[in-house]
Amino acid sequence: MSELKVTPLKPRAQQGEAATVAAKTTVIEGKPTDTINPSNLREEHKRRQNQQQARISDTDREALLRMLYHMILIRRFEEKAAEAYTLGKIGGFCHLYIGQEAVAVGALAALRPDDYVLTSYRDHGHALALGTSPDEVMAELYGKAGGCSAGKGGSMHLFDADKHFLGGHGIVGGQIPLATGVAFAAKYKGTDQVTLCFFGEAAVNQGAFHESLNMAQLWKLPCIYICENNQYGMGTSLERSMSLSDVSKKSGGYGLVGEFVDGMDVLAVREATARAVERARKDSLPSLIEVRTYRFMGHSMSDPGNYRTRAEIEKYQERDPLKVFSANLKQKGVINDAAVKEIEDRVRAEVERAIKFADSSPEPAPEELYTNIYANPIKQ
Amino acid sequence: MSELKVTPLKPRAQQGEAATVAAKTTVIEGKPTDTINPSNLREEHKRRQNQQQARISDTDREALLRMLYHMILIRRFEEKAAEAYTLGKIGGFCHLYIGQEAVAVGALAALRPDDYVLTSYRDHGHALALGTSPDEVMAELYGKAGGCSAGKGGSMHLFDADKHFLGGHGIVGGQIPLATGVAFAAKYKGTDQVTLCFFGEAAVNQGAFHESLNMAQLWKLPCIYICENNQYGMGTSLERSMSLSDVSKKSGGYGLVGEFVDGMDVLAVREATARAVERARKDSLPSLIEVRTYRFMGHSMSDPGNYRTRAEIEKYQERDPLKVFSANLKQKGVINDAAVKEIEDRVRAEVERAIKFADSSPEPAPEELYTNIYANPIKQ
Amino acid sequence: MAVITMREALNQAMREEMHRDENVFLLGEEVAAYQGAYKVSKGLLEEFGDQRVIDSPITELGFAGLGVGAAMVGLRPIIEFMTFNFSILATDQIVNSAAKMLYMSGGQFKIPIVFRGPNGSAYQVSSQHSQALESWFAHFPGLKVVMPSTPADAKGLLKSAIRDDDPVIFLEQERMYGNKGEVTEDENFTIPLGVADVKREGTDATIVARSLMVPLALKAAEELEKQGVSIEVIDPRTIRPLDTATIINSVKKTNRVVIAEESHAFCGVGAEISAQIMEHAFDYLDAPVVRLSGVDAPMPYAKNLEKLALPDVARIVAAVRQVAYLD
Amino acid sequence: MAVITMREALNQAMREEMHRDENVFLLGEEVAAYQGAYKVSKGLLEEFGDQRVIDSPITELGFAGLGVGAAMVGLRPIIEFMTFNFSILATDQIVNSAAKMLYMSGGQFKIPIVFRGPNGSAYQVSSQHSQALESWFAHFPGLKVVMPSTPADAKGLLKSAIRDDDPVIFLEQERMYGNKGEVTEDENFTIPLGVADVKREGTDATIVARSLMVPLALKAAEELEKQGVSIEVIDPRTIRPLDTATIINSVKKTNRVVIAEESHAFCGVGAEISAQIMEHAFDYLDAPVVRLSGVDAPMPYAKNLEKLALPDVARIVAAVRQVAYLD
Ligand SMILES: Cc1ncc(C[n+]2csc(CCOP(=O)(O)OP(=O)(O)O)c2C)c(N)n1
Ligand SMILES: Cc1ncc(C[n+]2csc(CCOP(=O)(O)OP(=O)(O)O)c2C)c(N)n1
Ligand SMILES: [Mg+2]
Ligand SMILES: [Mg+2]
Repeated sequence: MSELKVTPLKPRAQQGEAATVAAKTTVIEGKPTDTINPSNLREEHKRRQNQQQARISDTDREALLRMLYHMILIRRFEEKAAEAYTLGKIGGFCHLYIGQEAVAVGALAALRPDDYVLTSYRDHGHALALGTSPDEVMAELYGKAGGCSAGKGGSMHLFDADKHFLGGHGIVGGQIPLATGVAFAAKYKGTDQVTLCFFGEAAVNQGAFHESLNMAQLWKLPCIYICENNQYGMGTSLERSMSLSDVSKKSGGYGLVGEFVDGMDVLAVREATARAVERARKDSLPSLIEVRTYRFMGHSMSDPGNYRTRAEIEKYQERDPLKVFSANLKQKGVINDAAVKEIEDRVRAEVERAIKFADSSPEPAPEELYTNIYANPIKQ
Repeated sequence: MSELKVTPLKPRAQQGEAATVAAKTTVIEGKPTDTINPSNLREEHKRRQNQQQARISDTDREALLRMLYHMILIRRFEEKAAEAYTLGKIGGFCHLYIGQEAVAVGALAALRPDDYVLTSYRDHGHALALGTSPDEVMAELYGKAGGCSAGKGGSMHLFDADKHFLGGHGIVGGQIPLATGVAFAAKYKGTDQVTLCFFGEAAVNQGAFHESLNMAQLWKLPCIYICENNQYGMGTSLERSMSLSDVSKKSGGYGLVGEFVDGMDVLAVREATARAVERARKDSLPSLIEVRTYRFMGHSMSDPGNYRTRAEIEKYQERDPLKVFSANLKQKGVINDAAVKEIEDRVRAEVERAIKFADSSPEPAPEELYTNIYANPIKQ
Repeated sequence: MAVITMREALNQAMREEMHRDENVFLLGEEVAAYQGAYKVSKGLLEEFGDQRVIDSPITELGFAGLGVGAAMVGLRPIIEFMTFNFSILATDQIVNSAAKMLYMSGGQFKIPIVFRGPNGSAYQVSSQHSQALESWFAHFPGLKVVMPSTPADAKGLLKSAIRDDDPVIFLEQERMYGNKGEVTEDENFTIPLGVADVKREGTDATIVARSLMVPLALKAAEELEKQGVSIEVIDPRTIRPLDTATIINSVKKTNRVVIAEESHAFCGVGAEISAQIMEHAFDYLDAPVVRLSGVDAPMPYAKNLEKLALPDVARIVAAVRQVAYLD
Repeated sequence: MAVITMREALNQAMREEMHRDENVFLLGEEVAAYQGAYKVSKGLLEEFGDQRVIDSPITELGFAGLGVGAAMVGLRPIIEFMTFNFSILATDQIVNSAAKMLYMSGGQFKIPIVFRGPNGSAYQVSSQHSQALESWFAHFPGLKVVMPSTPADAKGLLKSAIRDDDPVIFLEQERMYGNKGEVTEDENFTIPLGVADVKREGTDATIVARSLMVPLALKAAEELEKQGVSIEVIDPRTIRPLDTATIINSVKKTNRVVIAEESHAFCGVGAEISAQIMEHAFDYLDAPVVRLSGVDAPMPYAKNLEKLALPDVARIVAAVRQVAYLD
């Protein structure tokens, strides 16, 4: 793939940076109350605004801009992907990340480039936040040879070995044992690399989650389990699928640290992750982080989404992580409208280029059907 | 099977009886300390002796004798089975229940005859305590036509539909979803039947356990999950396989009631189970009960058991549930030596008869190889 | 007779059987409130309530086992896998509990359960979501395996599967849910398990096709008719037990066979059918049986590659011409 | 050359490869302190320490997936299933992760992993513990499947499997762990995957046998020799990819084939071999290929029934006489 790689606008967070922010902040504790009462929500919103603004003051400007850029990139990329899907340019399942940008962007901002990342089929945001070229990601969605998985994986199976992005997995919960193994390998080799494993809250009901957390804590593996709790698994709400819906508390059964964090606040996510990264890197300890978030779109492009009310969606859109972050950055004087426009323009150009790249990238050659089945093929 | 059935010495506990003992007793809370310090153990032992004696005073004599009978029956039956295995009369895996008698006997004494029971491959004790004829159980171990599974199941797969004994399952953890389904059916049909699901502590590491507890609490199923924590899964101690070895605490991740109980005290087990039965029967609520016990023999007949010290085994043998119970019964004047001898004699005769029955029962007819594959076979 | 889709036919079968027997219930992911990921259970929640149409957590091993347990004590569960790809997580409960319970209990516990859902490829859903698993389940005695190819077969066979006292793996095909066909409104209409259907009679060669391949085989037969070749198309419908007799009778007439299947070839159902033809009709074969199977590669995402991965009409035609030594 | 057991041969292979490459580690239930449920890993904990020989919780899905993840970033795990019956719980990670990772990542992530342990029947361990699963794994491209029948093959093939960059399903047989044979002490000795072995040359009929059936086939061949029938015994050793050429060459010579297998017949490896013989050597066959398979029933516990459930020497002899039209 590497000859197709385009340098991302900004390099990823550099080594050491994450550790410096780790100590001084706290996550929002307890259950968010905003699922019930909209007036509560408003207060809560105000409180969180203040928290994010305080965090902004504590954070390096470069890092803030990089996060804003990645969030905008993901948002615009996904909007274009939705368009392209409607035009029939993209096929199969296509799970968009709109609304959840703060999770991948915040968490990955706490990593070193040599750390590892795995996630589910809802993986566009993670790839982009890791710096995989939008060209390659879009080409993959188009099923083209220039895609980051050579057109063979598709939307659900983005991979980028250079960025240590280990996919993109389609079986709910399937990546959780895999990530545990990646962390096992880091410990085995004696490196201090950390593995981030993302999954939806519905994956917590799979046995694989339970088996993995037990092994991770038993063997003290540097794996961070990040549950992107967007409160729905397809059409089924958290409450209808989980007898105890406090995901972060599930860590108690295994003795590992569990945290709850607001997933609409990119800096809160970054800080909680940074803390977990430190535990993993220094003490080789796993953590479970529940990140409460919300997806603004359907489960996939083919989901009409009747199971949620307009009102509920709008309630969460008020806390749109991108809107909130950029407003707070402005209020704190980190950026102005012109700076935002500059990023938006740059992103628009990048996404346009990605669409062009994907459009003009050739289909995989027919022989590709038969390659990559085995790394050591045996001639018969 | 029913034409082969032999009436057990005593009928099973009758309806209503369990409920009466439910309210007044408590289980031993917290972690037993006896795994570490033998002097502690002695104190603990004394304390437990007193507890059991108090419980004896509260319990109906008939019920006490029935439990003693069943415990002696299981013990002597298993001793004979071990002999028969050594003689090559029994093949395959043979997992004995010696040391754990108080668990099955105590728990099943809290049931109604129309309740359901499932367990693992370590199932002889449960079948006997439910009243399945020793003849049929022994014949099954011998692989004979007169066995309770017609010789097709063997030691690991005892079944007795008449007694509502639903097996006897060989895949570690496999019976846990099954039992959840049996409880689901009771609720679906609107009966107030309760399902008891026994499993070893190593099964708690299987995803199936986790998936089941979530469903049971989510749907409020009348299933009681009884973990027979004998502290080893084959050669692996609890601590080496479980990051948090407090099994009863695992219920916290799902929001169901968790209890810890001393598995060397048949009355403690009976009472904890009775409490859970009441929750299940009246409120259709599941429970998790951790019963701390110990197996005195190897994992199976082919296990040399080098992973435990002689000293550890002896330590637990001091608390042999059968010895303890019969000593306490004597001290409380419920029975005397003659009464014990009478039971022992009766049991010896029954076990001898079982061996004779098994020996003389014919092998399954060769055609049996092809029966019971389908309930509705389709002629081709 | 009404013309309805496969989806509607399956829905009718479940609805009718749920009316007929209150022990029948449906459980799976998104089957209730969402009306089914592929809308096969549309309207059932409303009609039967949430005690009988149940949304399950994503817990395939657990809820498959729950179904088997419920079946042990007299219920007749229909367990929907959103797709059979996810049944892979549940294979232990299917193969170790459902398939063996009757046998290992010496005949005491029958397991009347249906596991159903789409099997095989859809459209560009890539390798983990495009697997045809019939050979896995058909390998094991104790299970019955059904694969309908028309709305009428789907309805008649699903009704029989629900009434059957054994565990039945009922494999649908997402690409076929919208396919239409005539289906009787008679609620007593069922199709017995274990009986193959001659979907078209012919004399020159036999195509044995199942599920997604049946319509393609019929199209190929039309094509071949124009070329003067008369084709018999056999749809086994039930894979286990397999109606070998119907296939063998056809072979005895046509002496040439092509097997078309979506699944991988290796140890697939096609291999079994080919081996059985060898065993029972060797002397009647004028040419070796040809298997036309899904490619021996994981399913790629790219549209062009996906198309190449599956048998199509042209390739079926070519295979028949090969066994008939026409080229 | 030393005469050692299959168990020791497997042990040597692991030991040598662990010395050769520190990325190789062994993980499974009871592999370390207990020295393996069947003692295959005896001494390895002592020699390599608990960082490389690891006792796992009973968590088959989890630790299989852990192995695949570790393989993604350069380790070479050997994952032992105490028996392959329990691998059924782990099939998702084997089939969906291990087998497809290289393909769906467009070639970026290879999975050098070995899943090994006993497969098939033991002695009276009943239906859930007696399953032969080779056809399940062999169905899927992306996996390699190996089934050795002698200590030398076991050692040479396991070493190759560990060095191979693809996921290998390495199926041993509990009944064979004590079987003895000559094995070279040369640490460089390996046997390439994908190459069948002619275990005995002959001219009148071919027996294709694998794993447990190989010694029985050889005994049957001796028996038949006394009866004046010259038998060739082919052991594919690797099931996927299958060395079809060696089998076909033998068929071209003998024109008659019996396939002996412990597994169920339906969609089994025998079906595949039979179908391939049909496809590649139809004109050379003087009789239809006969499959002699494990009975089409779950494995019963009773000793007498268990014996009836498996092919034996007498039945192999009879099958050969049948294909040779001797009776
Ligand atoms: C084992 C398995 N079962 C079912 C599915 C179908 N499916 C795909 S995504 C999904 C919902 C998952 O929800 P969640 O884990 O909360 O993640 P989210 O989509 O909300 O990000 C389901 C049921 C699957 N891919 N794998
Ligand atoms: C899925 C599975 N993995 C492994 C085994 C082999 N095995 C049988 S019993 C056992 C130990 C189980 O220990 P535990 O659950 O504590 O029950 P106990 O034997 O102590 O009663 C193991 C590993 C099995 N039968 N099933
Ligand atoms: Mg979700
Ligand atoms: Mg135990």
